[in-house]
Amino acid sequence: MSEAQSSGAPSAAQATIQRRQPRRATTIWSLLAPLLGALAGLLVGAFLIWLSGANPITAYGVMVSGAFGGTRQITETLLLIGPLLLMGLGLTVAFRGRVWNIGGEGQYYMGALAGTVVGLFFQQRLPGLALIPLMLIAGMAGGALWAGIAALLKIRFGVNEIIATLMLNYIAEYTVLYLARVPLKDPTSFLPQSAQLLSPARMPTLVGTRIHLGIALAFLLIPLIYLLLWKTPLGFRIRAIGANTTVAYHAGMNVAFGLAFALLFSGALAGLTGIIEVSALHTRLKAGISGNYGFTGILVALLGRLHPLGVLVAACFFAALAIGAQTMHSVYGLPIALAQVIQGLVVLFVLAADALARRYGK
Amino acid sequence: MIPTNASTPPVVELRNIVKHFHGGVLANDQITIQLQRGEILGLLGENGAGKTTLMNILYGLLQPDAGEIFVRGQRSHFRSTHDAIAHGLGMVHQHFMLVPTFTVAENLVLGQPSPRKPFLENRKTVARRISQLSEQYGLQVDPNAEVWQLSVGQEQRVEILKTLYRGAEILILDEPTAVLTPQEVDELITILRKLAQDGRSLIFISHKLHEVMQICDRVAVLRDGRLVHTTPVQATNPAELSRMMVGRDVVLRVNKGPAKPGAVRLRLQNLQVRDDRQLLALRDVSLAVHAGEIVGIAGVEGNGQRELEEAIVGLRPVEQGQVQLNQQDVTNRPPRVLFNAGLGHVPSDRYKTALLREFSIAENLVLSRIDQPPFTQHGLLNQPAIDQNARTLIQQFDIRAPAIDTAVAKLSGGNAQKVVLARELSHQPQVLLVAQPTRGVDVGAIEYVHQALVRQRDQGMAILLISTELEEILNLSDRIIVLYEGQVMGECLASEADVQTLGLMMAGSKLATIANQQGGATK
Amino acid sequence: VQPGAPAAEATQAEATPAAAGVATAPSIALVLIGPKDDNSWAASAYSALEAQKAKGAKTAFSESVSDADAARVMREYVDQGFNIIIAHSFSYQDATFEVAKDAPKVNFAWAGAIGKTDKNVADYDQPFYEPAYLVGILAGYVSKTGNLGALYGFDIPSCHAMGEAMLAAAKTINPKANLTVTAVGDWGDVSKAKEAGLAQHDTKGVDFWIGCGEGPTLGSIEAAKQAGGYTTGYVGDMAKLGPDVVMSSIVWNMNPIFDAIARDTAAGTFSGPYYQFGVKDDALDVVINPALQDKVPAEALAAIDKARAAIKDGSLKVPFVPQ
Amino acid sequence: MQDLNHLLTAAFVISLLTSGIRLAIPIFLAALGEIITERGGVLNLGLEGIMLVGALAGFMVAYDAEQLFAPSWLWLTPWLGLLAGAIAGMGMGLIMAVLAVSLQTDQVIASITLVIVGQGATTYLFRQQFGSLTARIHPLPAVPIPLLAKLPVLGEVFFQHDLMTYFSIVLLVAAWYFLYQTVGGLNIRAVGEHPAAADTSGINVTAVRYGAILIGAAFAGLGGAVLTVAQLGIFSEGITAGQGWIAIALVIFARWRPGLAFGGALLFGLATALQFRIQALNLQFIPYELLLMLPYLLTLLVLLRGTRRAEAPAALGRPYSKE
Ligand SMILES: Nc1ncnc2c1ncn2[C@@H]1O[C@H](COP(=O)(O)OP(=O)(O)OP(=O)(O)O)[C@@H](O)[C@H]1O
Ligand SMILES: Nc1ncnc2c1ncn2[C@@H]1O[C@H](COP(=O)(O)OP(=O)(O)OP(=O)(O)O)[C@@H](O)[C@H]1O
Ligand SMILES: [Mg+2]
Ligand SMILES: [Mg+2]
Repeated sequence: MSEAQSSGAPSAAQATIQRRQPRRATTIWSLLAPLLGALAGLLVGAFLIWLSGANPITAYGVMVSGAFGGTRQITETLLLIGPLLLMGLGLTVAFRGRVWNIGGEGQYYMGALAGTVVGLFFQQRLPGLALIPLMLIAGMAGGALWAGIAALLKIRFGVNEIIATLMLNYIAEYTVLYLARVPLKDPTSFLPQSAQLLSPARMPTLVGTRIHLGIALAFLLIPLIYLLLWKTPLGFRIRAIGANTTVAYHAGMNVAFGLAFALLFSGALAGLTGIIEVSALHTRLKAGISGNYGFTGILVALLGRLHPLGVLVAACFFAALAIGAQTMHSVYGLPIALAQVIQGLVVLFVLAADALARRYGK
Repeated sequence: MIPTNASTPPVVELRNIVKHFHGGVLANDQITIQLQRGEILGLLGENGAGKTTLMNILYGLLQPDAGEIFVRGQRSHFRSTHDAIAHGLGMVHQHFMLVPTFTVAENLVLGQPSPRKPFLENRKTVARRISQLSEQYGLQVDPNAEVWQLSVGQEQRVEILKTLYRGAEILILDEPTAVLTPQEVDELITILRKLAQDGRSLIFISHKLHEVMQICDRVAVLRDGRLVHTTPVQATNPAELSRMMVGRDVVLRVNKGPAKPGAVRLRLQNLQVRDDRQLLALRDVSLAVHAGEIVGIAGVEGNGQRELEEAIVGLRPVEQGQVQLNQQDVTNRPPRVLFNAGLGHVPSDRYKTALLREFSIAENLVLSRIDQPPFTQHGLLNQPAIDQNARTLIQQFDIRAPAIDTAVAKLSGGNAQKVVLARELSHQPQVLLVAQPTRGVDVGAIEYVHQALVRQRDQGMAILLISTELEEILNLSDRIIVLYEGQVMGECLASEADVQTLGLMMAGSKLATIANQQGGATK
Repeated sequence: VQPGAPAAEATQAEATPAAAGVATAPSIALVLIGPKDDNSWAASAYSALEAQKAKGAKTAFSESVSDADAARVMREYVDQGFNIIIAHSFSYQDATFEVAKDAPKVNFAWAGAIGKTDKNVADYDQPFYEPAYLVGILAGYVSKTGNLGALYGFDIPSCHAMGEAMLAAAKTINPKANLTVTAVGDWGDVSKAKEAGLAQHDTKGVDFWIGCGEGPTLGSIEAAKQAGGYTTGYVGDMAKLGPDVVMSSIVWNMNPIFDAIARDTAAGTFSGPYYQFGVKDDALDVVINPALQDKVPAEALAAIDKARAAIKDGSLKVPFVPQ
Repeated sequence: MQDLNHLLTAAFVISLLTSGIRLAIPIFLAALGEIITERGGVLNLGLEGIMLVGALAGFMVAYDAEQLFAPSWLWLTPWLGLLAGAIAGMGMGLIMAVLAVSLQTDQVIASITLVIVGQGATTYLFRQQFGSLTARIHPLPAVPIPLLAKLPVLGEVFFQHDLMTYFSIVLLVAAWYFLYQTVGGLNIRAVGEHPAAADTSGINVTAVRYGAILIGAAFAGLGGAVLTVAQLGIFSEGITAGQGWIAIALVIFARWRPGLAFGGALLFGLATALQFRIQALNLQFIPYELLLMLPYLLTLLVLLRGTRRAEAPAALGRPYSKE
């Protein structure tokens, strides 16, 4: 250090010491605030429940036990965390590169399509051990390819990715509907759906449970995405491109590649989600196989602050909230619309509380 | 000079201003300063001393943690710039505050009450008022031009016009001369004098001591957030001022031996390039830079320097001609290829092209080499190496920052520039393109930057220096090339250059013509 | 209240030990794909559920359950000890069979209409094409142009069969009758459906519609209001939704199905039947909007009555053209 | 194949264009509002939710007014509904503004939350208020413009719409004038391009962004209300059916210019109207799904001419904070 620097050192050092404490307070708040927000949202919800003539405490009891009340409930929550996590993680990579992929739905459909086609074609010929990886790869390829169209449009023709991915959602959905209705239709019935995937093409489950390989994959991806974004040069480049494309380009980064990677990667994970959900749950190609994960995934990624662990927390939160809310309706008989409103309120308040903590916690 | 009259209160008085930033920087520490009516007060200090912060507080952009502001004797509290403007303050910011897609006129009326509210004021009336002001103070600018089309010098004029248009009585100018040519600086000085005579009060921030000496009535020196000295200019001299700022003596003249040029490293052949408006910005520009020499491109801002810079580094398409790096044709290749071919670049606009503001200093220091060893090993980032690199460079280049993971956005202007310079030199490129390397950099740092460049030259680097500071060009270059309206006016050895000839070339005369005339005159 | 069948009892006992040994009424959980108040598909099932409740059954229902959520909701009901779960959408097929496999003591029924069943999974038919045939007779008399229109959410078999049956019947009255088919591409988008209906009117002169799905039917009502002509209520009396244009409605009485499931369950005889109740069982019929009664020619009413009788006595077999 | 001759008749073209215009108006209004919001630097992806809320609020107010008002005042009720739609939209906008501007949350997440809230809230309120779908209001009647409406072809296409359609054109002009000729518009554009410059010019960035969001949301709410109050006269759950998303795409398509947004909405509406007409021609060799995707495909194809990135407001999507 130069003389000048050291002459200013006492105040600087003091400042550095001062910095640490508020930081810690910040992290505590940033953990606490969303909880308080959720509480506030639930409180407003309680008022609505009370207005509709039901008992809020009982209703919330049902909500909590619906999501966590037993092995089955926890299993269900885990099963829903899986797709949300996969979607959220993929979008984390895209959004870190400031690529607004709103096309998760379409990529999910295309992944489901590609994977199912592979599954249907090979399920009589290959054992599950070989077939499942093949289907997963096909699913990822399908999703990536669909995202690739948006990437091509963006890079080659300068078409904004929001509009491209949004339009491609509709196109994908109608494409899958057509294929399921005509060429891939199950010949044994006249319903507009493909034939069913047989056991070799179904997600293997953990013995004695319904937890399947897809969930494991989703959790496995948490550290991988963290590594990708913060421990590899590619992740660094994606974040750099997200921060300022011109600077990244000028620094010698291949911006087109980075953007394409971010978009294709999120597409691949969306496609993976699609084939996993079809193989584990829907068992065939048909209308309505997406649980709107393309959009919820956006919330999960952003509420998770584009960090894999944050995304995990957000995915758990959304899964529990959705399942709990539905149980309030299914079991306790609260109107479904009210359950939906409470869901929305909770998200809204969590968001606000989180923002407040970030602003004033600093 | 207006005598300080004890009975009339100062126009502005800042009392015990304290400002802390998140992250622990104490940017202003108990600063008390007065500004008298009709006075020009110089504000000096190293990069990061807290000058901009103090002025932002005065202008209502930042809120002080403690301290009071008095305007014309009245205690004032500015919750926003709106309040400050209403109290007759105007500020020209270090980083321009103009909306690029707006016309000059739109930028001037922005935030101003319109007599036809809710509709915008009549365009013609506005244009007329602008013309009047332009003429009165010699600030020529087209009211209907869009700001993105203007040169930096023109933008500067618009900034000053903006404050005048709003009838500011108290003007804060944060490094207004950093981007101006010597002629423009002279014009500005005249303007500022005129403004002071009209009874306006000015605070003038600059790193150029001779300007401060020339223009100011009094100077105040900040160091590490504290006011260390206030004195009338007559009672001081540049050497003393720089000592007060930096805490040691500063050598302003670079000592360098003669160049030992080697092979040609960078060659431009008949370059033709267009600007943003699709007009020809470079016509038939050819030049060569050899290993071990510094070639300076002199010229008034806006004569193709920006386009030249961008064309060389691959950010602007070359219409005709060739760029060669080490005999390799790299015309219209992406920056990646140029980097690999051995090009380093310190751009004139650091935030637009060189720095990721939200990224840390350490990350910015390895931006273009992130995927090379030692920063990436076995496919993974090597954080210790990245941190070590940062610690080394921060020390080497005397970058003032609280920590290596501080975001670059939180650095003062000069320190941000040092980050770029440190990074580009640390690559050890064979060819270095430096544009306005000391813009906004304090005297101590200028000394450092200049010495660093000469050292690199001596180790065999080929350096192309683009600068609108004639003094910098003369100080550093071995050869000087003058650019005027996108054409090379002539070339001379720095040892043989005289300021008058250069000035003429910068104004559009070809060297050959000048030589003839001078020849004729002397004989 | 009949004594609980052994199977149902056991389930009950597992879930709620306190209830062991007590004879319980059948307990029915209904899973709906849309809102229960849709005046249509979901409402038909919901009112049948209410009827069971009135008879003393313990009931529960879930509305707006997406395909992705269906299995979970059904498992929830299995856990709650319900011994009948009715999955009221053909798209719940795989969810139903999967949960049914894990809950062998619970009886399921799904709205497949393809006769696919399992030991504890019943299917129930929805031959809407039968009443659609009756509507077709009306259309044959009422349509001035003979150009009939069908609006489907998507071109799925049950929709397709309705349009074709209507056309077949209309042709018996007006040999020149023809059918224009449009898939709106959305089960809920009324605005688009209305424009689709108007497009049929403008290009083909359609003046008599049948809708399949909520959005398409609502759209056909709005189109008929604007363009003139008549339309048909879908799986529920929709006269109130368009008193001047909904000339007839296909109505579905699901009580026979629910009764049968409850009965078979209580008796312990449930073995995955294919319940087929149609016009002949009074499960499906066409009702004429009383407000438009005077616009319907007497011979049309007579012809409808005749056809209904013929379907009931088996002498008329309505053509089923699913695709 | 003789069916193809239909394509050539004047009647076909007229009906195509009028249908296209109707389909375009709600999307156009929402897009117009979003242009103002985005010009202020705020990305509001919540149009779908805002439109829904506007659609319901408009419907409810018009419905209640119809019950309350004397016959001679009934003409006023749709206008009250439209006003209510705009105001309710602003209510949603206020949530967005608090989150995105005051609390500086990420704009994408804040606005997508609006969609969830809007869907839940409208479903809940509608069921609370009406229970089922039977509620109806009188939509705005078509008002032929004197003289002009008599013009051949043009008259039918352009001058025989409801007043709201004409008013939309007025709003287009007003929005353009507002953005480019008023102090408010200048401030909004400045804040969207360079908030720091606006701030240093004494403009309250927070207030201006609040304004931009509220105006934009009012337009989106109005767009929703046009659907229920002006065009359909009914409300059903999720009636906007994705139009809010299309509107967002349209803003980008239109390169943030009001005039182009109108053109884009028209193109989209026409494509939808056209594909319905092609479906009506019953060309068996084209799968209907392909026709349904036509508007989306077409939008992408038109975009191939390229959108220059620089045309987006420079500060779009970035919260502004001084420190
Ligand atoms: N280099 C890193 N290594 C590990 N975690 C990181 C790194 N950078 C960021 N994170 C984590 O990622 C999350 C989001 O990072 P970021 O810095 O973008 O957050 P922020 O600044 O709070 O949010 P925003 O980007 O919206 O301003 C934080 O939880 C942060 O801890
Ligand atoms: N927004 C901010 N957040 C945190 N620290 C900041 C911020 N802005 C400035 N600083 C810090 O405050 C100190 C003073 O900065 P300031 O910009 O006032 O310096 P300056 O004297 O104007 O320097 P220069 O001559 O380089 O412009 C520096 O250490 C800088 O890093
Ligand atoms: Mg400064
Ligand atoms: Mg950040």
